[in-house]
Amino acid sequence: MIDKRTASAADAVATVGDGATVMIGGFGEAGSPIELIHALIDNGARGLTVVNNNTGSGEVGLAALIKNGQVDKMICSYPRSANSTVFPDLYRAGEIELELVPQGTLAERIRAGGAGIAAFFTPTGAGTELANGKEVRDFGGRPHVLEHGLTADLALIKAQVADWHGNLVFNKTARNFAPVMAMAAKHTSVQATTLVTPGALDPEVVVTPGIFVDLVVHVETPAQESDLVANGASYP
Amino acid sequence: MIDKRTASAADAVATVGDGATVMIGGFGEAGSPIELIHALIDNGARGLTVVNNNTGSGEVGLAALIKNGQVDKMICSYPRSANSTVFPDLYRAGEIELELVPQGTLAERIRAGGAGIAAFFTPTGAGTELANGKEVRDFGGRPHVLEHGLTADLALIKAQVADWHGNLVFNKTARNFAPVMAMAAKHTSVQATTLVTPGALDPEVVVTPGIFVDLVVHVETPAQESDLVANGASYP
Amino acid sequence: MTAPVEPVGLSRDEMARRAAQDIADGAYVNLGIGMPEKIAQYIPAGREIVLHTENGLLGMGPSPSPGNGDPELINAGKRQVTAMPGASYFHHADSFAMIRGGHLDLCVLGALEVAANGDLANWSTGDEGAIPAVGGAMDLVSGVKAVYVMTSHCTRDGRPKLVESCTYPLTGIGVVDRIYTDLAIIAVTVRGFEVVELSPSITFSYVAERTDAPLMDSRTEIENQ
Amino acid sequence: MTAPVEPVGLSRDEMARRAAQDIADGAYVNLGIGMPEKIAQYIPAGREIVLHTENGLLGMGPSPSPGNGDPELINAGKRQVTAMPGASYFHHADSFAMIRGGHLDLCVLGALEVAANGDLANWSTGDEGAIPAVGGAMDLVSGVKAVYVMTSHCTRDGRPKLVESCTYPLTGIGVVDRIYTDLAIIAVTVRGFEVVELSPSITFSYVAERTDAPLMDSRTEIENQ
Repeated sequence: MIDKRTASAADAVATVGDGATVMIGGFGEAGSPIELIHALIDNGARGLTVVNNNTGSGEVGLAALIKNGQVDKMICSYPRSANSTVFPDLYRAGEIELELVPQGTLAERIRAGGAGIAAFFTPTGAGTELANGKEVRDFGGRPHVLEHGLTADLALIKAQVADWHGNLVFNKTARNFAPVMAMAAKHTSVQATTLVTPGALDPEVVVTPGIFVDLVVHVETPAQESDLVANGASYP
Repeated sequence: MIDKRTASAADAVATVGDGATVMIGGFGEAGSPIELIHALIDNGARGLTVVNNNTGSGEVGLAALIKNGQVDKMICSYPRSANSTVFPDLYRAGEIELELVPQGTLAERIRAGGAGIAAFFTPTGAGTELANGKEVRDFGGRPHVLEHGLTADLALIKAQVADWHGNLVFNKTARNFAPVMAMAAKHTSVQATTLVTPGALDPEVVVTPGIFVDLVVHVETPAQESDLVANGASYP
Repeated sequence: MTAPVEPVGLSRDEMARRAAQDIADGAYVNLGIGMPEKIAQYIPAGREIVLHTENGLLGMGPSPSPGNGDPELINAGKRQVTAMPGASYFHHADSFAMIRGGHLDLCVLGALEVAANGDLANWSTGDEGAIPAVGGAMDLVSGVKAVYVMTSHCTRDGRPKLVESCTYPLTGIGVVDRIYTDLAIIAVTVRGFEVVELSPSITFSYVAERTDAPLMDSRTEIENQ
Repeated sequence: MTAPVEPVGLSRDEMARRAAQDIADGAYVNLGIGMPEKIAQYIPAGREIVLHTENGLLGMGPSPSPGNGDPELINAGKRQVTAMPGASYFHHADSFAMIRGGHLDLCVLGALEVAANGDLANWSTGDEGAIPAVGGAMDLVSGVKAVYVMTSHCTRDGRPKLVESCTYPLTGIGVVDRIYTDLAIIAVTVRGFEVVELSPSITFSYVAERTDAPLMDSRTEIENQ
């Protein structure tokens, strides 16, 4: 019988090792798997490369992971946020590396990684400094930049509902990067607000098929990043 | 107000001209927009390049369009079918051109066309005769073939439910190529079994957002290809 | 005896109202974070515009009423929004497929500089201490059918933003179609900057003095068409 | 006094039953059109296997009972099927992202020829009058983690299908991991073809005579492990 549930967030991050690449779902706080990120802080793996659109806010979730010194490099499109000094301070001090990627190219590189597409030509960024050093080729009279697929060792994802097979649906704009990250990681762990038995989800509305998911943890009342930040919370 | 409904299947194909490229949804009979294809036969446009996984069966739908001499070239992965001699006869007589594409590469080329990706490197087909004449490059020690995005002038799609904005959901495996074809065509026309007002479809379950759809025709009781073929039907 | 009055251009809200008038009924539009967001409030009655936010929503509605927000229903600026009837949610790769694939009719973005050939710089001042951040700007300008810029004509310290060639790092090459400023509406054509409309009380020479590139007056052409 | 009895290998159903025993609980599997489809009927009790069909369904179930089919719920062979609890539908590009991206554990395909280096030919005989048709075979062999072949050991006219190098157009290079025939189970390793199991009453030399490439006997190694 296929049952991908695990009781422990620690299990969900247990495959991670020092130097791993970790994709973390979320756009700002929407879809941020706070509880799984905190499990990754408890795990203590270091030298991580983290892929996320942003760099977190306050001193919880992704910002806390960075502050805890576990992240050597961020791959993201927008590393600034209204309520965080964690990444900016480390970046200015030269203590963390940044690979800046246009948001659509980031999403497409992750999808390509998950879809077995090694590289693709995109018009985005052609002629800008973010194309420096990259192969450029004309298609239809327009310059296109060659960008490479992006994969990860671990993806951490927040879903609204999961079944035991790992089929997922999301909540509104919390969907964002989660479906493509689930595809692009060797191991994908999910925190879901609701768990249901296989068959409870209509096959027509499943967004992420279970084949892309390895473990599901039930987090019934997930913390919301903005609440934690407003309360001055920090982790650990 | 946005209202993409039209009463007439003739309207739905009116943008087509001689020499146009037309993507037609469906895998076998599942998702085949028979009524729109028949409108294309009534329209009479010739010299078409048609993109579909197959070449139709019997003498209705896609097979009838081919038999009517309107198609110069098929782009597909599997041009044989149990119940059709239309394409095979023309192909053996040298009267129709075939571009044979592996099924996944076909789907990905259509998605790329719709997503503004000019070309991509895929491992599929490397070392086979379907890669002849194509650029091959190693990524991670494996040869990959450069394949180009595919676009069309017109896409004809069958949906289960459409709202007036053109938001679509599909029926089971009738979904197949429809969502990516809707993205890849300049003009996308849809026949839908059920029409609803905007707001009736849950935004979480929309498969094809209305932005990819131009016109929607209500075809309340679509013909099923296998029934027509069993009855020996032909069109026109 | 009164001192000469310095002409005053449009306010931000007036600029948004003016730009909104030029958006066609039924258009699919992405409004950049900041000033362009205001346009949504001024869509003329009787027109239905579908707003796209790149974090995965087509059919974005206004801010929720107090207490009715969902922290997981936000826009690209990470502010809480709502969904209109006919909306749809999708993931990030699909969202940028819409953008890159040329499916959006229009985006309206802010600018640091716009060059006479349509080059746009709006993501980085290139300052040493700044944290570089690009977001979706490069994707939008490379994919959306029409790119409008909405910006103050000059920086706060009076430096022209419309220039011969950009000094800041580029967002895209030759991408801007039209510019809405407090002083004028300026088309970017193969001939360069062309004023198509002046704000009330603003003269052509006033705009030309505050533009760091040749400026053509196309108002008569426009009016005679 | 009786004439020597010609050894008889496994029937198609017996081959399917034998192959099914080697599929792990929880595996995601694509079964090729034709003989491999039979495997679904023989999954050992207590194992849950999730079947993928490339036309957009994960969690494919058996044929519908009479009168309960839907012509829009079909498999890659275009026959009506059902969906199991926990199933999901998706479009073709997503379906082949699963395949190409290495997410499926196993596919089982038919073959015209398999070479000792793992090359597979199963889509075209290259005949003049034939209509070329490839379907999803090239995608499956290039993306799925393990590729098994299920085939009669020889063609109907007695020609070996396991060969030194393929004469038919290739589907993929070095892609086959294991072959289930009526006569034996053969692993394809860096050393070439290795018999890991013989069908009842079949001898190694009988298989070797019907194989057009060197054949190693790895049964002892296997049994000693």
